[in-house]
Amino acid sequence: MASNNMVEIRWHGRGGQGAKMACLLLADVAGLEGKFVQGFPEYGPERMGAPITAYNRISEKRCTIHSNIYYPDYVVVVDETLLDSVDVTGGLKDGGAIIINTPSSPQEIRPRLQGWTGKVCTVDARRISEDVLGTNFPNTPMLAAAVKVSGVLETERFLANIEESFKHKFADKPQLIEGNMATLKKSMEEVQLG
Amino acid sequence: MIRAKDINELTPWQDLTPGGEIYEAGTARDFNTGTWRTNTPVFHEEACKHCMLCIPFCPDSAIPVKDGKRLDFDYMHCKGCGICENVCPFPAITMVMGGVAI
Amino acid sequence: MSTVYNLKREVEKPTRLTGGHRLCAGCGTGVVVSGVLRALDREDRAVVVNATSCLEVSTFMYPYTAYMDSYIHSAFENSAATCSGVEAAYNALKRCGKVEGTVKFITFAGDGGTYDIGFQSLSGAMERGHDMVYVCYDNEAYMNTGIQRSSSTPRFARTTTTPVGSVGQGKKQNKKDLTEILVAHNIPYVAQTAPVGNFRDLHSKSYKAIYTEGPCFLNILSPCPRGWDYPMAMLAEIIKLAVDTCVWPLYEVEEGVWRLSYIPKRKLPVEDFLRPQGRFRHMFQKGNEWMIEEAQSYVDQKWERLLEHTGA
Amino acid sequence: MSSRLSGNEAVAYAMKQINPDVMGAFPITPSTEIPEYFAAYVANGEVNTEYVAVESEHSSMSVCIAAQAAGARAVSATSSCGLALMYELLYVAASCRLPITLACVNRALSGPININHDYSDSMGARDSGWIQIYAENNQEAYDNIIMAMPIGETPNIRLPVMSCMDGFITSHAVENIELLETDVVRKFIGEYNPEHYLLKKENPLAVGPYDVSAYYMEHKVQEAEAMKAAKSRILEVAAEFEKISGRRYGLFEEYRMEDAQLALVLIGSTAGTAKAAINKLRENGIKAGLVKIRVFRPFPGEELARALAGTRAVAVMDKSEGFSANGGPLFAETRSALYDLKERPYMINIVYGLGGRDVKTEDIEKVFGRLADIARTGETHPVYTHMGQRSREEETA
Repeated sequence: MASNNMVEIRWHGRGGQGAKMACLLLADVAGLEGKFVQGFPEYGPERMGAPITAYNRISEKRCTIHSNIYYPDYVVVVDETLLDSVDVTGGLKDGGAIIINTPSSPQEIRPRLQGWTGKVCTVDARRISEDVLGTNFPNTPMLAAAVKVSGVLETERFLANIEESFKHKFADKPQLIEGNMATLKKSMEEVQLG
Repeated sequence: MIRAKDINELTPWQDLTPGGEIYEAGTARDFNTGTWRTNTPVFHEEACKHCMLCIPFCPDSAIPVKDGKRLDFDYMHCKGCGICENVCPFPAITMVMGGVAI
Repeated sequence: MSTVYNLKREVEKPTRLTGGHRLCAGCGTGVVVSGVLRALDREDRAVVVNATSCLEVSTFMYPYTAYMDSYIHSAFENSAATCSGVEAAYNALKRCGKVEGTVKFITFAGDGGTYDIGFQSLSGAMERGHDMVYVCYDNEAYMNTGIQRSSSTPRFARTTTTPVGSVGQGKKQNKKDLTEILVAHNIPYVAQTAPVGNFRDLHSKSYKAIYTEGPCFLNILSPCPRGWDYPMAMLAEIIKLAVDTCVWPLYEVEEGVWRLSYIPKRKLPVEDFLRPQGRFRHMFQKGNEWMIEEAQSYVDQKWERLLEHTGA
Repeated sequence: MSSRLSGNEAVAYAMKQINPDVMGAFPITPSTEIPEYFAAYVANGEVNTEYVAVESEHSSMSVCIAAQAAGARAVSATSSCGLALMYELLYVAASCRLPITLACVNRALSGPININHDYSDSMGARDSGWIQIYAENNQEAYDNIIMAMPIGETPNIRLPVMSCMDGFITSHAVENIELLETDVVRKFIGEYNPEHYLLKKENPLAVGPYDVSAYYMEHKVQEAEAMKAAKSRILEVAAEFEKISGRRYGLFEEYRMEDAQLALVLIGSTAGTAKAAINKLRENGIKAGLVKIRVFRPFPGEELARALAGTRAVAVMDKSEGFSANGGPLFAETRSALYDLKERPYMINIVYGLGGRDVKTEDIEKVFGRLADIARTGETHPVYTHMGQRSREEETA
């Protein structure tokens, strides 16, 4: 279980949507900022489309725990349709928040959250991605929303550092950097807190 | 470094080559397979035309060649199979009973 | 090397397989192995790779190695992969200047280690394109463990796992045509040969295989007097019969081009090859004539196909 | 140099820094990423390695054996069934005294097929003659790979080294890591100059004899002596490694063992989770401690006995079944190691975490709860249990 101002995040996505990549990217950027980080997917033989889970621990102190996260501070749902099949709010801490990729508002979506009474945040990551990149990569906008909502990283520094990370990651596809940066910023602007 | 010829069934483990490596060529030459013979080929030099047909057919590399001449058998390694007698087009090789050429 | 084969010159080279090995008296494999290695140019070194086999237990019984070159054996089913590893190391060490001179890589494995348990490793190594020669010395059964059938054992042959009894009539299946399977790998050179006559065929094919860049495969008939049950002195005759009956045709496929190396002046009946061998003895019993007929028709069929392939 | 890497990337990066001569590899989850990352280094010309993408793990180990015998440094990576397919060759590599380095990303063995973590793969290979070193996290996985060659290649050792890390938990988790500079790594591992090798011009080498009874036992004694000698060499290399990294390693790690009365003995990433649990228990005045086995082969029996001598109750936690009906492999080794102590702690065995069954700090706390009971009552029965499985009965741990 988390302690010592450790932030624990649980990601829910579907295979192929990049939830794992966003999770590892968050670990990388947070690490770049001098935090102690863990980013790890929960693995099965799942393929494209199957529900997957990934986890982040971000802390000022090294975390040695290597179990999954059962009581997250934040939950990120990369695909709205998971709300019907996965207990996404399971174990979510009372003071925490759930961040969902949906065109709906927090008020509209809350009834689908099994009685969750805490903070609900929404962002239309699909539209943002399609508007900016011309295709549906919801993971980077969701990452931005998660950073904004959780405050686990300071926004401006996050944006500066992730650009560095992108330069490394997209070394052979530099044209993707600008678009991805734009989706991040747009998502941070648009995310609704409810 | 121990040589293969110094390795035998009395050699203590400390002196054996690690992993059973041998770092010399053709140490099998030290091993006598001539004792395996029950029949023995006899070379009749006067009848030999040095056609060399017997050489590659010897499974035991037991027919030496030097300066274009086929020499007498290497009895330390010849197992007495008799293939050479059969491939020799001349009466230059005959098999005799027993392990020793008389 | 001069391209004209000269037996006298070749046998003058120091042998690379010394006496003192423990192969059976009259073993065809000693003849095959020393014959292949003789094709190496004097100044070149080789690393000989060996699958677990009669050859292996006989030629490197601690502390006696019968090889004048470096040698490695590690297991039964992996000799092609082992050769790949030595070749890879050679490329790497050559690149950083740690190895000098030309080194050739030659693998020897029996038919069990090639047609059966080592087949995957062989196929993989050929596909990857290592510069190596893989030599199968084909004695048509697992001789090292006491004459059990392999997929190379010909139909009707008696082995300890295909015994002849009141119902059983030796092996039920025909021999796998491994040489053709290797041709299908589209490697630079594949050949079928045997120690016959003055060794020109075996020698020139070995030379080609060793000095052609890329993976090359030789399938070499290697009679086993014990497993085939014939008088050991008859080695050369048995091989000659295999070739003249077209049971073991000599041919090569170079860069996809098939070439027949030998057409018998008179194609002998298969029974001439079968008769001297105890493993086929039951085929000559009264009432079993059909076996010889079927063996003949199988050989004829294969031979016709080979003639088509080679345009001979 | 601070970075964030997954365990697999860390191992691949270490291999890149080492720049081995030959890599033989075949894909299997979860180790696949190591040859993938490495292939990219090859494609980008960042290493000089001859990369042999074989058709099976059996062949990858065969390639490594042959390459190492030929005078090259050979590496490979595998998991689970891949390691099992190498099994025969593991023995050959060790008995031919070839210091190959193998990254083993531990995963459960079939069947049923399962891709997640436990140690049934490498524990099955524990008697193959390989040095086995286990990592708790990506940092240790990286460090252990760098230490492997200086250990294995020592002339009086000449044994292959299996560097193990937990599948997915370590291999796929991105965590902070401190990397060494490449020139420091290269200097640390030095050149590989074996006395004899197949490609040596001066004299041929024959490897892999048929060893008759008159010699086989002597060769096995040599191998056993090399394994004994490996213990001090591992510590020597660790001391040298500390000089370049500041990170200290032993045969095992003792965590809060100074005055521990209740202790765990276990391997790998669970140690991290256990440390967190121990910290919590210590806050409540419970004298809990941990021995994390780093080197399983050679087994640090005497040292372990000393470390556990002052405890009251010990739980040995095996993340693999041995099907001995008498406890897991770590338990057998540990209990045997303590036999010569005048006063032995009570000892139980818990088999846990099979096939990726998650282990939480709460699970570890429960084990300590049971140890406290044992220390009080002296009642260890049942000595050998499983933890974390669903059962109609209540769990004992």
